Amino acid sequence: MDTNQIKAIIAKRVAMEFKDGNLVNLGIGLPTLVANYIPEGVEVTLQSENGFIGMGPAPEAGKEDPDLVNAGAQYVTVNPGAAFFDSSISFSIIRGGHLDFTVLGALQVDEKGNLANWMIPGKKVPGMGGAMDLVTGAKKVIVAMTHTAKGSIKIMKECNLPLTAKGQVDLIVTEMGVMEVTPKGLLLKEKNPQFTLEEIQKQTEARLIVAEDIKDMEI
Amino acid sequence: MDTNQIKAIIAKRVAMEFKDGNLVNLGIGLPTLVANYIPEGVEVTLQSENGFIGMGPAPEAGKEDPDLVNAGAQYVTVNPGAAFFDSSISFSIIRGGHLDFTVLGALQVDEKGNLANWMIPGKKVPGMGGAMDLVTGAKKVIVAMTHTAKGSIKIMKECNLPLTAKGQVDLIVTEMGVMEVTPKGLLLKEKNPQFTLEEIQKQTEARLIVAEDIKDMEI
Amino acid sequence: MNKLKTIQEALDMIKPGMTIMVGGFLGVGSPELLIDGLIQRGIGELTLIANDTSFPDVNYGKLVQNKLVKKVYTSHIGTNPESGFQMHSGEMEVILTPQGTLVEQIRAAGAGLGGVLTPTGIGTVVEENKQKIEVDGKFYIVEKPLKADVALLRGAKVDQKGNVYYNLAARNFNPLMAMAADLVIVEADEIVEVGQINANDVMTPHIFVDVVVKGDR
Amino acid sequence: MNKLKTIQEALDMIKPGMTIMVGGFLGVGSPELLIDGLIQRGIGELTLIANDTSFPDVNYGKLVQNKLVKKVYTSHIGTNPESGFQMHSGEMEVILTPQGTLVEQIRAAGAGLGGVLTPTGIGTVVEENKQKIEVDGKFYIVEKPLKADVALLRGAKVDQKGNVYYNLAARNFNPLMAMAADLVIVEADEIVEVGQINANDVMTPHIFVDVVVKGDR
Repeated sequence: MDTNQIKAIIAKRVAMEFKDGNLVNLGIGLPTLVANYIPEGVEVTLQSENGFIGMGPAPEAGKEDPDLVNAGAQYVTVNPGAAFFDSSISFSIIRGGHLDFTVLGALQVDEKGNLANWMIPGKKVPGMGGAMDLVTGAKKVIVAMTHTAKGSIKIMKECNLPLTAKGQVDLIVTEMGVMEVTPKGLLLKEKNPQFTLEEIQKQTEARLIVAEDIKDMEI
Repeated sequence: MDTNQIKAIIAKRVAMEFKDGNLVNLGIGLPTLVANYIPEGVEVTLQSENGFIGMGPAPEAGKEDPDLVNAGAQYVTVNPGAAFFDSSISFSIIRGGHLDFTVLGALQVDEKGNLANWMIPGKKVPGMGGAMDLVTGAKKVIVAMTHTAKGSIKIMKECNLPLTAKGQVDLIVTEMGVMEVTPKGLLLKEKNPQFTLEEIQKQTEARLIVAEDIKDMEI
Repeated sequence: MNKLKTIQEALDMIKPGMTIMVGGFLGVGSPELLIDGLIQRGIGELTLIANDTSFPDVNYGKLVQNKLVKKVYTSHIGTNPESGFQMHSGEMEVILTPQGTLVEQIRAAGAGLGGVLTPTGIGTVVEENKQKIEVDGKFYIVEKPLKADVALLRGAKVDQKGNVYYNLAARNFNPLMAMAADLVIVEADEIVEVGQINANDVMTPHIFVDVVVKGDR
Repeated sequence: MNKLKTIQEALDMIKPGMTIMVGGFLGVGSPELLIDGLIQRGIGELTLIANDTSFPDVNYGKLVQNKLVKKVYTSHIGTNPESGFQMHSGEMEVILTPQGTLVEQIRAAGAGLGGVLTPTGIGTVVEENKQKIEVDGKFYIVEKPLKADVALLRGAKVDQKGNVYYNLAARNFNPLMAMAADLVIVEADEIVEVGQINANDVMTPHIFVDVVVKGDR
């Protein structure tokens, strides 16, 4: 699979989690693609943590408004019924449990639902931005990422990078499968039929519990 | 002196404290009258704690707006440049030290700057409303009241009613004089020439320190 | 996602014993028809969170007058003699809180904060039995978040998605309460099409609002 | 009370070593002329409070690029490589704070609160060396208020009294910072007569604003 195929599989699968009327925050990078796969008939409101809900697609060339960007500083538009607010309201929405879903990438995630995605000590310290609040406050936290990073394992027994939040992740979606964080560990609920269980486990440090009713992932 | 004369003396004297550009909150009752005596050339912005600055006088009959009232539920108007906001901003202004003056009445006030004006145990418990925040947060707290309540003493060595705030009062203005709260006690800075020092002290439980340069109060 | 309901449909969602927040300041900025509906149906044993208990014959003051409130969190009861009477008789429990603290407690609940650190009330009876902490040599009371089952609000203009615009001094507690209740019902002076409220001027974003009813103004 | 000043008059009020807050999110909603003026004058040794350190060539990102910042409170430095470089070399101290905490710390300073009780950062390095308290069985970090000597903001419309109206996503931290600094300077895209901003739509009331300068948009 090429990178675009991988990303499409993941984004499409994440989008299937949303219900009509949900409020969702999509992180920068791969999670942003999820917006392209929201099923017909499901109305999802997107939040941009720099201060609005009702985010729409990128504007046509020449129609950019310098005051209307997403949290990655890219030009966007808003849909009818959008609302703008200051950063304190934006993070009241996030921390106060008003977001149905936050979708983010990860450097590491583990079987206890711990997430690390904001720094690599001594190497790269971009900062947490809004990620810690998003992961702490959203009703459901979905990690959307490639299963490994150029071969190195990201789904751990226990994260060894500094955490973004402790025990907050609910679901992990990769190109190999869909894993739910349960008190017993990671429950593999769906798998990409292109991979065997053994292949998936081999790319995963945490022991995967295979769901009795495991399904094929839609790819 | 009749009651109206007394109130006018107090209100007029309080108004002399304000400087151009000050933001002021006037309590219900006597303090409200202070607005009528603000000197020519001094622009004062009045805050209403139910959610705006720029409060103006009562409207003409027939021009009342049911959504535009002061904190005592009386119809008011606003001046050009007014701004409306929610209660959290209103109390951010109050608690955050953005008010230059708050002017309130008192049941009791004492030489340490303690104030009691929100309840009489077993008799009357109206509640503190915004008074505790106002007295805690304003840069300067002025108590504006008649010197005694039908003969009973209100300026105490120590308040015996439940406090509104501890040690926050800066100035006490009555029809008898102007008293500043200092670390040494109440400094009588101005007196109404209609009263002797002995007469004023007799109506005051706290010992008054007479300022060396004591002035006559303008009446 | 049709949020437009009748008053009766909205009232069906409110049960005796619930905790309700009502927007308004001495009744200004409060929903009229919803309160009258609660009284007509006699929905009682309520815990009320409101800035004050208004006047005996005005808005949520009537809930107290009709003995539908068993407990109230408020900053002021002085304008409603019935509140003082029921407090002294023990019929209604009254938790008096400084106004600026009350609004922050509601905000904290909506904002996912663990409480409020306020200097207001230090050295008074308000601090009794409460946790206090020292920050940089100054003491603050830890006041807990305050949330409700239902918030009953009034907006001047509400669009069909639920975005709200308030008018003048009728705004007060309404936008804060909109964030702090499981079910948020807004009584609208006027219901408008989506887009009629400028997105930049929305005061309560639609995601906080569950139900919109038409008021009679 | 004439608040209208020239850029140069406004810059005269900003001294080396001051703590400055700058509104904006990756430079969107930030004052341009004031920042360029700081750089021209070389006003350095600044402590900067801003959501991020923007990009090397955009707005307050240029303050870092020109080595005028000795310490920064921010949530994100990843878009400005110079920030990471100066952090690692020790030239600039970087206090990384979750974005929602940073905005509440600024708000707390403006609102006279003793700090913020947030669950964000519990179980991470963010909680290290900080006071934590338990409220109803859940732990929260006590984060201190954050204030500044000067706030440099950008408004879309500012009236001659200083009332501010912000535009779209350029609002962000601006209204919070307006309450949390001793001196508040707003760079206005447009300066309008009093009354041209509807009193109900004012986003920063004029009492928070000390100086208004005209931007070049």
